[in-house]
Amino acid sequence: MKVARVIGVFCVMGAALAVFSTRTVHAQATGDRPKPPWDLVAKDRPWDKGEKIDLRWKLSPDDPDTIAFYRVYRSLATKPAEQVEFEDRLEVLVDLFEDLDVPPEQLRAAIEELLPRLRAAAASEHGRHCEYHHHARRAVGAVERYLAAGMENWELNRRAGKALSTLENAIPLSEVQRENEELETSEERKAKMHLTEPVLEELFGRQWKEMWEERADEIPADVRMWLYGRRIAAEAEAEARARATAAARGDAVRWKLVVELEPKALDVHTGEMTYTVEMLDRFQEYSFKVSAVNRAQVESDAVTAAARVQPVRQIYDGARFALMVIVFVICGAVMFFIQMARSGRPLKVRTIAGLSAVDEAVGRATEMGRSILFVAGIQDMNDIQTIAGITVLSRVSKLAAEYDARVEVPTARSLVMTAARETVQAAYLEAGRPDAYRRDDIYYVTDEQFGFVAYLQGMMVREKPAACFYMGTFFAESLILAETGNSIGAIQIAGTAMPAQLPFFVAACDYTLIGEEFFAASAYLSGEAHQLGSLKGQDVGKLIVGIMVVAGVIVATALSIAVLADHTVGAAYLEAIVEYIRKVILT
Amino acid sequence: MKRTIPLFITAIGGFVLIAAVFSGYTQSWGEVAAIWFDVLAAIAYILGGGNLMKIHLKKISDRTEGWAYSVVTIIAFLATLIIGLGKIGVNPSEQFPDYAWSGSYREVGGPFWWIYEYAFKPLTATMFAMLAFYVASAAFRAFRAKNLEAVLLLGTAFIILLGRTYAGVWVTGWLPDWLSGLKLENVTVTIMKVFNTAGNRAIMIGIALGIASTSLRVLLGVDRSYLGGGEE
Amino acid sequence: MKRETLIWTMVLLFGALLFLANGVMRGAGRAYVKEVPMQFVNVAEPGEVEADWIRYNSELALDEALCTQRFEEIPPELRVSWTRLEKAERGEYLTHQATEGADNPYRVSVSRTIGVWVAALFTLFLFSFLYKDNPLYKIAEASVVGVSAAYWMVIGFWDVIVPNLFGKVAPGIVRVWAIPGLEDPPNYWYLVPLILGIMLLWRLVPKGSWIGRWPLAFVIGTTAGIRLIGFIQADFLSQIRNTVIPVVAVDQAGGFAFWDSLKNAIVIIGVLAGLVYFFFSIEHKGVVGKTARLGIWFLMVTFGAAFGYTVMGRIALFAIRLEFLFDDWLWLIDPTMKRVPDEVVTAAATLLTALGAG
Amino acid sequence: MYEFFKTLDRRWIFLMMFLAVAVPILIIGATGRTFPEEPTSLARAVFHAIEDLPEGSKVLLSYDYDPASEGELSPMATMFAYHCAAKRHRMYFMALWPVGPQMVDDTIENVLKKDFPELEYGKDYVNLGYKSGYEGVIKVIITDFTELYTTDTRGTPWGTIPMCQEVSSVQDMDLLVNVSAGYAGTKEWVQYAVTPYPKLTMVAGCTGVQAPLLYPYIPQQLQGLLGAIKGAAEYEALVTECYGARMARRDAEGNPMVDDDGMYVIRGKYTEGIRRMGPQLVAHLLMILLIIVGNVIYFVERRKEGRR
Repeated sequence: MKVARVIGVFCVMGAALAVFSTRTVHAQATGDRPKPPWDLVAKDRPWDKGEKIDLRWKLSPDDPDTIAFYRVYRSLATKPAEQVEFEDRLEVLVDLFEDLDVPPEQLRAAIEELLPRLRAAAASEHGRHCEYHHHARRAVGAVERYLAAGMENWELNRRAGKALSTLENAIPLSEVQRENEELETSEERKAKMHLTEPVLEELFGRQWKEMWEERADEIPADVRMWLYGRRIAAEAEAEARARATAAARGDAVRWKLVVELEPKALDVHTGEMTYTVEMLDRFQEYSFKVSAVNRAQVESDAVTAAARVQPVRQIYDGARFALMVIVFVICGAVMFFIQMARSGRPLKVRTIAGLSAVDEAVGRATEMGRSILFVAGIQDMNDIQTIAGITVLSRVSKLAAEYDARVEVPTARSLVMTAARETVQAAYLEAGRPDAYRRDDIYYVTDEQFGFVAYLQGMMVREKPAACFYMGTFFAESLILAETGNSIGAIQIAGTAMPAQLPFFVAACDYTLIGEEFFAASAYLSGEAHQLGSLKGQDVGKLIVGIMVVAGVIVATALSIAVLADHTVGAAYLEAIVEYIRKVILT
Repeated sequence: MKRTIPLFITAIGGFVLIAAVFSGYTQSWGEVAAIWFDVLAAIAYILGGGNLMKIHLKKISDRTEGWAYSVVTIIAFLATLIIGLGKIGVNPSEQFPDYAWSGSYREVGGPFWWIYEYAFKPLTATMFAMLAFYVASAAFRAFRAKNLEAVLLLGTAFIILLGRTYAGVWVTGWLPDWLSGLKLENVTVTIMKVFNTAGNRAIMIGIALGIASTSLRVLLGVDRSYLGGGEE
Repeated sequence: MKRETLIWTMVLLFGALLFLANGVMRGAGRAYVKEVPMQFVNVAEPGEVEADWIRYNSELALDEALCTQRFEEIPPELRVSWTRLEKAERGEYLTHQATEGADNPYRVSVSRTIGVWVAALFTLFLFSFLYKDNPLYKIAEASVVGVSAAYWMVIGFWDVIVPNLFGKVAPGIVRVWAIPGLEDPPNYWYLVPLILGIMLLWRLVPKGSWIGRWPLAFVIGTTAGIRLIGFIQADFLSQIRNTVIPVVAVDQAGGFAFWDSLKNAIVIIGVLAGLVYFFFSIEHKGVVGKTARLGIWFLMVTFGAAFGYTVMGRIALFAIRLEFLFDDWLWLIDPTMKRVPDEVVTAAATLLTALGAG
Repeated sequence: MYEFFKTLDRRWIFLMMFLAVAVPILIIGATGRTFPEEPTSLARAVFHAIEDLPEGSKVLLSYDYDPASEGELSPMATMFAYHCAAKRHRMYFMALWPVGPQMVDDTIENVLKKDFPELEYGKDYVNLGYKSGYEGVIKVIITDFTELYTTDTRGTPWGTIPMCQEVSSVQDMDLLVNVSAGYAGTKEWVQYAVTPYPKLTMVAGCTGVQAPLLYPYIPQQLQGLLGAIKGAAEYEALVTECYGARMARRDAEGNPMVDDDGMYVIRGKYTEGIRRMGPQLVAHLLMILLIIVGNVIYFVERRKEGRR
């Protein structure tokens, strides 16, 4: 334990931290209100998608003695004035559509006035309210068709009116409106329940519910109409009441608790806390306030940020900066080595066992006078493994063309068939034997995984290919193929990046290209030096992994040791570093 | 020309989508491209289906061995296709009872559903179930302790197989509490959490690098085998 | 005919006869349905052009005067009806037969009974391959290829082409035809895949098939772009992130946790050793060779574990097929009591008791 | 004997496999007898996660699978619903897969309507249905249900469903239960719901293929996990042990039936997993036997070659 303690202290110092005096904690829970935090600043987070705002505030003077945590609030969003205006006008337009006596000119004027705003609503792609924008698009379509038909088609009029009223109903509520609504509906419900349930029971006895559901047609029509009347009355009453409550509440800023945050040792040390409020709506303005709560659960006054802030969406998404750097480094390394190989520098790469077997397999098929089966997985061309499989096919078919062996390529996708035909044809051309290319040896079977495999299984037993290649994405069918191939005594070479299927190929095939080896295979088989360069680039990627893992592990371990050594402040700094590595660099 | 333009299209398409990821405005482009791909793949069915018909009709007309089975394939294919595309026997949807074509082509009880339920499903499920047999024969034949690697492979499979039945629990159930880490079910969990996690991670990191490098080779036009022949 | 073939034919014939007898005498394999009437009424106001259909007898219908009439009395142009058949069990059929007699909404379905037999025979045909390739398997194989190819084409047409191509480019036509609710204005961006598709189909034309490479190039380019970023972000970074763990673990009480530390250390070593195995630049010799060997060991344990886990699911799948044969088709077992409510007697039980008595 | 095994035709193995699965199915189907289950700690954790919650807790059940994996997962789905209903928890069903609501409806029909007719839709359970977007759905409803779920699957507005008025987001749930067959499923729930909001507790049931990928999350993010049919069987054993009297078959007088050993005779639909463990056990033992025999042959052969 002592050793750990020493190491811990060392680590902390090594991390270039100042020496901190240990704090003494006066735990005195009082009933008094704690002093509030101060100097709250809210700023839009730069370089984001427009959904985050950074907050920073100074801790309450009572911290760290009595404060347990801080409460962060944000205002409930309201709608911008122009949106409210648009919604009002939309309502007017819907009414115009419903009123049959409106002269067409008036309707046209109203529509044309609103149309630009409608288009704007349709065009914006506002992720969280996709339904609203969807209806806006529909409404634009319906209204435009109506106008285009000269406003004479009655049915188009109906459709346009309906689309507009659907849009009106789909308008997303602001948070304030939604809260009002929730209050209303709960009261309305109470009112309804109160009225109908006992009445129904009185009318039909205790079994009213079953009767209602099963024998609805037996309830006399006048009773139904009467009940319906009661329902309408109840609804109206509830609505009036809800409106009254909403009005009484007024329009003051309403707050929503975002989070309760315990100050960490590091925060106490710096006397400052930060928090990023996420998931905000970039079409809204927000206010923020923060209060302190002490151990006796007494909340202080709140400090409010001076200005209302609206999140802004920027062209560049800064949250992905680290990703961009890593992409650049990996891609740069690959390109660098490709270029180096092109310039004629010799590159050394190790051999992969399965690859030398490709020649052997093709040769054996030629000797035995039997065909070669090549399966490029069961996924479509939008899977990189299929593409890698096709490039391997290119080499295999070139070899086959040279040896004069027949390659059969059944595919599970039409596009793969097309791509495979192009590839094989090119390979035969390259081998100088374009006449030997047989188009019909590359054919489509079915998209269905097990239909495809049922066909392959039968075909393999009947035609007994001497060599089987499985290169691409495979799922459960991997073992069916490999076992059938084995039972007919074929040489089998598999390559896939599906971790779950690798064991079956490893167990039942002669050679298996595991994961990354499969992607490397096409570069190897091409025999072109500059393609091999890309493998060196991949190795740089692996070095980066090694460095990042080792560095991360050292910091994380140092953190644990600091915790074990009870070095609070050191632990706090190290924790911040680990968090940064995990959440910022590696996200 | 015939090769340069496709190479250009490949590079532009790829690099634009890579760049699109880094802006909040364009992050949805990848999804749009995915939908476009689906449409393209669906159009390509015409090629695949046409090819299927051609092959089997050829077999029938040539009277090659087993041509009768080609007749079965063609009949099954055409019948399913016509019933499905024509929405034969499908009732309208409940929202639009007056639109004859509004119903779902897979409506429960319809002929297409019948084909799915009583031909497609049992056939594919049975093919899937055949794996139970192949797993057994593979275990018998391939799981032999030829070297240390093979011992590890079959040993782990052995422990997991045993640990996942009542027999496994019963075999080590007598172990006292302080040795509970050696109970088969716990050994299973440790293997899964430690060794399996490590192995899978290494494979996945490797695959990601392999995919990145392969993609790059394709985008840069270093690997262009898929583009076929023809003059430059 | 060879003697072996003769014997097998006899065995098969005998088996088939047994199955048939089981079907004919016990009615095994019969499927039942419940008839549910689907009745719709147009409650649009007179003069309204657009129809407003509601389900007769639904909650909504309570408010409509039209629905106070008997369904048959409603003018034929204002009503539409059909019968929906829901899956039912023999047990339900028997219960209702006892209480309702002629009004029983449950009945035997001929088409579904045939279906059960077809499904069962296809199942047996495919399994027959395990003995050896034979004409029955070939029939099943030919059927599955034909049916499944067409099945996916139908899905591609109705779920992709109609909504995502026609529905975007020419919503007007689709609206009056197949998707009445569609209101979207045209989105001409979707002409791009259409044009690419036409280029792809160009290879059916004898001249200029090279144009078909353009859509392929587009597909491959976009795929490469999406996957490059996707895999680096999702797999590469997240796997490294998960590996950033301390080799000295702290338990919840703040003390040193030996076993967790050991586990963490093994994970880190395993990941790094595994990566060394995939290293292409250096031959597997010396220290590198030994580390790579360690990496392979980790991979092998991973494969063994995946194998063990997958076996389980495969056997379950086979068990389900057999349950279908024994339960739905042959009526040999009835564990969920589909057929005889609250009674345990099954054919297999009788058989076993008979054997025991014998 | 040795020669026979050495040149063993794989069809004998096929036959053994067939018998290993078929015979137990028939015997179990005919006699109703099953193998006993000894639940592992993971299944116990799942059981206790539900059992130890106070009555009336809010449980979110997300059924993210399709008919293809019904064989492995529907026993779990049935059991989860039964257990929650028996404990009188309030159940919020939802689905991330398009066909998921069908699975939910099947469960409601088979379990809740048949065996808990006293439970009321909207007060005790609600089917929220499917929303497209995979993990995107989780990311939204973790902070606000009503962003996506304006109605339940029947079209009833959110605010008018009594039990929905009490929750505004997934964070209000006392427990998450997930039955998953792949993407989107347990992994996504862990990543986007439990990891950012560690207050949430979650248990899951998954297919055998998926299970290895989920082990790293136990027990911090996932309290318990039912892996494949074995997990389902263990969980069934725990629930039937606890609620056997209610789940048992009734005799003519309506009393629960008891077998010779005094155990309740559980209705077939609640023992699907346990029943399937019979063939599973025999088949696994067969596999183990095959591996052993294969290796014995291998070693004998090697020794012979060594002598030569």
